[in-house]
Amino acid sequence: MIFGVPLQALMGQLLVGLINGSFYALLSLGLAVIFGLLRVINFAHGAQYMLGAFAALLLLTVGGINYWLALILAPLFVGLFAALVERTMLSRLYKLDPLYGLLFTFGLALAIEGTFRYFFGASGKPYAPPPQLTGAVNLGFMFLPIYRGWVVIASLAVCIGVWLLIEKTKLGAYLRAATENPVLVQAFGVNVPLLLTLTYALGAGLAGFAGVLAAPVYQVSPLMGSNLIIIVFAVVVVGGMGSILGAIVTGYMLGVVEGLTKVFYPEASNIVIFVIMAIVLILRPAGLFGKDA
Amino acid sequence: MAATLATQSQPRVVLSARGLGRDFAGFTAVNNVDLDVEHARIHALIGPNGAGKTTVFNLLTKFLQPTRGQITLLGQDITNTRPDKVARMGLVRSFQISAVFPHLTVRENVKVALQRPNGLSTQFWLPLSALDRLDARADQLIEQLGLAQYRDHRAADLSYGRKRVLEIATTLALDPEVLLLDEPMAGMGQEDVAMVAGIIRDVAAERAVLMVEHNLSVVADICHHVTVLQRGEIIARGDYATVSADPRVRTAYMGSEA
Amino acid sequence: EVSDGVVKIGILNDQSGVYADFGGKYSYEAARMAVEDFGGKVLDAPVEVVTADHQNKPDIASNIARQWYDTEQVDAIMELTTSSVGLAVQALSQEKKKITVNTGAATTELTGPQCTPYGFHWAYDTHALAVGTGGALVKEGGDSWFFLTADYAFGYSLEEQTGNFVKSQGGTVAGAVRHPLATTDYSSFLLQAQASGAKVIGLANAGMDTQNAIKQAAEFGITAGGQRLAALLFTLAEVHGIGLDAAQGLTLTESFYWNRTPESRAFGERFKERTGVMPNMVHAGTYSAVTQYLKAIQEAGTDETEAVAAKMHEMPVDDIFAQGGKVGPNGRLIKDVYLMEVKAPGDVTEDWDYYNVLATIPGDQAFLNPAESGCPLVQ
Amino acid sequence: MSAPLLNVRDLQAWYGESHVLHGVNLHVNEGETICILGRNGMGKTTTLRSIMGILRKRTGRIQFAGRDMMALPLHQTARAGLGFVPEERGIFASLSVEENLMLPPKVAEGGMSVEEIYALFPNLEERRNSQGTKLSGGEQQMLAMARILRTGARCLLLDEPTEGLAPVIIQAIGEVLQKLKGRGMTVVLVEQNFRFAAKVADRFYLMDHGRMTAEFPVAELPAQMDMLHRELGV
Amino acid sequence: MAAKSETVASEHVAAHPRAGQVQLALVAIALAGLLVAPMFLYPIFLMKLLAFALFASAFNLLLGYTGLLSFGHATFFGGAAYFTAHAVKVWGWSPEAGILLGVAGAALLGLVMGAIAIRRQGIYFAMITLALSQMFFFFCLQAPFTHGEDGIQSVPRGHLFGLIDLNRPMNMYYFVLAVFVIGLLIIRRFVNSPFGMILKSIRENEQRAISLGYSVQRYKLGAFVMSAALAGLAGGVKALIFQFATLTDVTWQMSGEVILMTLLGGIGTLLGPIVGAGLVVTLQNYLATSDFPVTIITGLVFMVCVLLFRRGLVGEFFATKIGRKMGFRSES
Ligand SMILES: Nc1ncnc2c1ncn2[C@@H]1O[C@H](COP(=O)(O)OP(=O)(O)OP(=O)(O)O)[C@@H](O)[C@H]1O
Ligand SMILES: Nc1ncnc2c1ncn2[C@@H]1O[C@H](COP(=O)(O)OP(=O)(O)OP(=O)(O)O)[C@@H](O)[C@H]1O
Ligand SMILES: [Mg+2]
Ligand SMILES: [Mg+2]
Repeated sequence: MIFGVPLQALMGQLLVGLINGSFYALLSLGLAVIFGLLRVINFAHGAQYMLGAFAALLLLTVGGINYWLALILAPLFVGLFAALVERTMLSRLYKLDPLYGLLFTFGLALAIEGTFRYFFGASGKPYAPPPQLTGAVNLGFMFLPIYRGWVVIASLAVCIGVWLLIEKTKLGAYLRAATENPVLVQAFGVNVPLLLTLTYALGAGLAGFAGVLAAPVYQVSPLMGSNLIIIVFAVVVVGGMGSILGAIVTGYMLGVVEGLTKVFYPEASNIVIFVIMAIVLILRPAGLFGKDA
Repeated sequence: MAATLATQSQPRVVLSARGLGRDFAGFTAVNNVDLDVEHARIHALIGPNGAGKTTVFNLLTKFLQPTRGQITLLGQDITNTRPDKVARMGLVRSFQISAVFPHLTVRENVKVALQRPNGLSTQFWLPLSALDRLDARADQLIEQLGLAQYRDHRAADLSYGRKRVLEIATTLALDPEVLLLDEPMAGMGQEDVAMVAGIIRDVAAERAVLMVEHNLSVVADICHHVTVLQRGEIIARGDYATVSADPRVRTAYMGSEA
Repeated sequence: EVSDGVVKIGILNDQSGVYADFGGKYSYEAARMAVEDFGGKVLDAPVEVVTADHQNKPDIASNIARQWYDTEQVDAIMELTTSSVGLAVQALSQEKKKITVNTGAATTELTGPQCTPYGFHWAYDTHALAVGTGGALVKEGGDSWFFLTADYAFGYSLEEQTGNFVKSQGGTVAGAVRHPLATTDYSSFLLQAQASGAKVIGLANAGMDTQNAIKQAAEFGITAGGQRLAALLFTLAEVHGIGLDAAQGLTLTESFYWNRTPESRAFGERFKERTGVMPNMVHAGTYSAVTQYLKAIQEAGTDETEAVAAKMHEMPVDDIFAQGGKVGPNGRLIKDVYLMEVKAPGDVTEDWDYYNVLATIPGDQAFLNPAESGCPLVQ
Repeated sequence: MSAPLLNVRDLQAWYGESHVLHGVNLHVNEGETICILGRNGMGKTTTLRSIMGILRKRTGRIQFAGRDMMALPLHQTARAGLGFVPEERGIFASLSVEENLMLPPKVAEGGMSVEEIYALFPNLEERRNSQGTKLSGGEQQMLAMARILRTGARCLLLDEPTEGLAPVIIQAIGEVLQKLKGRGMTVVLVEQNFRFAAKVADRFYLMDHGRMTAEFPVAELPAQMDMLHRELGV
Repeated sequence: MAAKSETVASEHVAAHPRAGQVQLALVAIALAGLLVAPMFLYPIFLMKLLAFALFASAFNLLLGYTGLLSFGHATFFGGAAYFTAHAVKVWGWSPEAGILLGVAGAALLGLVMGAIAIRRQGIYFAMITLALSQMFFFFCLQAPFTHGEDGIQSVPRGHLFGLIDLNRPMNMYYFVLAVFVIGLLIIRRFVNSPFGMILKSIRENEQRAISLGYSVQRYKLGAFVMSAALAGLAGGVKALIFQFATLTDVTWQMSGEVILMTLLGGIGTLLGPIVGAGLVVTLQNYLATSDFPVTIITGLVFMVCVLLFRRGLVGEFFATKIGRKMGFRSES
């Protein structure tokens, strides 16, 4: 017993927190990639997450394409859509104050969500997990649905892969430099516009991937991302805006913290992340993993 | 205040540092620097790139907090004072990378500086015309620095060199007791260099000036006192002739030909 | 006799949000159907139905209502899904001296402390839900409860009334956990419910919240582990939404089921032809409310509010929705409600035939006695 | 004589609506170092930025190594062999010194190796792991030069490379430029520091209000001193 | 935030010599229009418009003149609405006292939020205000006096100074109009004051302002609190107009809406937020009764504004030759 909570229940909550954290990590990773490299706060991230889930749903219902294929196709589709948006619209905003990027994607999010709401209604649509991953395993302290276990593994793998790509390759250096002075990097011979398009597509694709992962867990609904996005913002800020590693670690961590809050003081569970964010920003303005500005 | 009168003939130290030091993550940028800046004197701080000159400026103006040492301004310990407070006490600096208010006109730039000493900065209930009485002084400064022609241009539209001149004008507007200039001549054309040097000499008649400058002919011309930094430490001090004769200074900074 | 020559009814509800299926556009269709069935005219004046989406926000709802009354000659507003909207519009309408008939909101406050002379509550309320679902499950041995409650007024009152009822029947309440409105992940709350060991987990929430909670309960083996779920506010529309695989075995309370009597069945089929879905109690309730309002105008011979409201209080309600229903002095329509069980997928023989009707709960048990409702209009 | 490596004809350029270059003509032969002199605000920086293609609102003709540069997208100019050191240095804060150094892609063989560069600028080696913009002003200038030397560019555009540098470093940079010249590097230098320019340049242009107003080889320098005094106040 | 936007064509169009009179005439016409408007238009709609116009103007005071993008202004607007509604309904205060309480409460909230957020700049500032206002939202959701999702309903309008019956629509309208005009005059003066000049210079180059001896944080905080108080004024008035205070007014979507209004009209212009608020409110009013979801339109308007009319409608107009001839100057 810990503070009157049975250990078994606590273990269960920790695990559940970790599962939620997996989504936070994936989403905040995408957000951090986009912010870190484009200096755009991608308010449309939640909408892109929703697009991923809807893409999977539509692939299934219209095209009869199964979960596993959707796991690859849906993020590609979302990435493609994002690339289109970036090329035609977002790219015009780079030379401006980053706040314009935030406002643009804010509008984009409203428009996408509004459209889906118009055509699909606000209520959720079910999406069945793949047959290979149905059922649950009894861990002794709880029933773990196999699918949720898979969520943790898949998200961890993707997070590590993306982190390596950006921190350990030259590509990452180009991207970081292009953030600061795109014209100069281009003058050095790097095709910066292409790079930025790919980055945005990657970030959005990650959101789409999270969306597909989420489809069987939550309902597929037009508003599934709009509630999440603000929390993910907070995660990114706590981790340190633009810090890839920070986003990942903080994502899992805050998932767990939030899970525990639900046990000890449920009323605070929806504000605990913001409280942490405020405290972190006061004590360490650059975030837990951020470099000083 | 009788004491002030008595000591006027002797040099009066207005800004001094003792044992000043600053570390950056294990790297010592400034170490054990003692410095005395005197009223009505121009003091040059020179040294190779990366010697720590700008860092010393940042420490003295409190834009950076020193790791070690003590700073005294006009007899008061300012080691733990905030930078804006330090500025209000009469220590004003310019920046190495030029710093102006780009969307304001030249005159407005100067007036922003004039507002504070004239006690016209917090009145949110007064109309802007309350600032009109600063015009005369602003125009005078602009004139003095040869910017009259650009008075109503936006600072952003000025060339680099003129931005530097404008920055000096704003700094002078505060009529500071101690003036810190970080490479005031950098990026200036020759004719401007001579003009600015003249201005610095003039203003130094009533105040102390500490400047970082790589243009050695200017240093030789107008500076009464030179301190040479290398790797964060002082390697020589004295007047220009003494310092430039020092072999350590020659190898570390001036090179063979200067 | 009809002011400004036309009778206008406003259907104000959530048409794009979490309750879009619960009432939504379908309620508007139900109202239009009622007007058509009535002949399109009352006292020789044409009847019009207007509609708007209040997005679940009481302020938007108030604004629309105010504008309808002030500038568009609307005579009565109906549907009004969600309690906050219901209360806001009912209060405003009293000030403006207009009739409201609420078919979508749950709170008993509407006919309790905040009742008004011109406000009616038609389809169901939290008390009926508590008595229906709560009572049935306690009787079946579900005597210890744990609540998963939406963290706002509607959730509290549903939890409180059900809890009280459970206790009055000899059951116990093992605990409750509050979840924020529009939560997507219930796993942590469900684990707590599971750990409590209660026999019944009462879902004191609505709309998409309930749908998510039910689905996830299945995943975490809650129902498999022997605990029962009681969705306290759940209708045919939501059952259709999550599918029978997840919904089967649920116990719920509704005041209407299309496949209960031949009349209701005929109505349901006509409705489905128009809208593509079978009606739930909100839709059928709206049909009934509009019909009764028009009848009252007819009877009163005027559309003047006092007179019509008086008639509505007086007249019995007999239609596809209510048989022998009567309206209390607090505005509450008192009629039978039904306890349902959701069929297993294999037992469904016909589209939309999702329920077994377990029991009929007589109106005077389901609803509070007006005298005890706390309504100041009832001495 | 073969065609010049870089040939600029009637170059005009604008910032927004303000017309800054009014028909600049200049050429640089392979292996030559030219220096553009001129007072503040005359358009020297603008000339370099237009050649590089950073400033895109421009007309006229720019030929480099026989190619028309006007149509080339910005990221192709470097690949054509032009290297640029901007006046404001352009060091990246989010990259370490070494990452800054390694950033520009190699565009051709024949660039300096990292060892050579560190030998030339020992400060950089010492601070290689610190954040780029934490370097002192002078160190940043060195870094800006150094990173272009690595890429193998054939022609360097240097915008006031000695600004804010200590005399020893200026001397060192002068030596570097001599050394590069020895290797056949072509350089376009914009300078205010006349004494420095006199030591490295083969030919001078004088710029005034967006035009080249004079051109003379280094041999004529003594004869031109009077004019320069007048124009520049040297 | 306008600091980085492209420079306006430097070609100078001199203001027409009588530009001042033209402007004055325009203001007079607008005022006259507002005075007679309730004869032709639905007064509640007009009042809503005025309240939001004031809110957007208060917001613009911060964004347009200090460059701080607050994503939490709903806190002050909605918070004040709660304070006013509670004071008037529960404590039986007079409407003017209730509004003053709202303003004071908003200022206090502004002081607290500002003191935390001002330490950071740009996007970080926006994120912190967003998070803090989200915390305030959850506070309002759970604090008993706000009545959660139901809000405070049926707030009496009462008698102004114990004399004027605000339940009569016309009285209420002219009261709101008066508050609106006073609010705008305060903003106008604030912006064009010595204090405003310092704010402008801080936005341009903060480091330099510090080195000139200005305590930058205090000036920013001053502007923040002022903006919060005026947003509170708008919120308090709104509570009386509609006779309720609800959660809608403290959501982050409300903060987004006020940004939209300001952006659409023109950041950094006095007129812009008013025009923007007018458009958004009208649009919402129109769409509330149509089939088409408001959010799609809102989203598209946002995108188009950011992409094509960054100066906003008013700012774009000011930047045209006609605008400049008339002596207008857009800040960006
Ligand atoms: N914030 C910082 N973090 C880490 N290192 C720093 C920081 N600021 C300065 N340094 C280091 O301290 C040393 C001194 O820098 P400083 O800018 O004071 O040199 P300087 O003498 O002004 O040179 P210059 O003449 O080139 O401007 C440099 O090596 C620089 O890299
Ligand atoms: N971004 C800009 N927008 C508008 N005008 C500009 C801009 N940059 C420079 N100018 C103007 O263009 C003219 C030429 O500037 P340029 O920077 O090319 O001069 P320069 O000869 O390099 O001067 P310096 O020696 O001071 O660097 C100047 O009058 C300057 O005011
Ligand atoms: Mg320096
Ligand atoms: Mg230049």
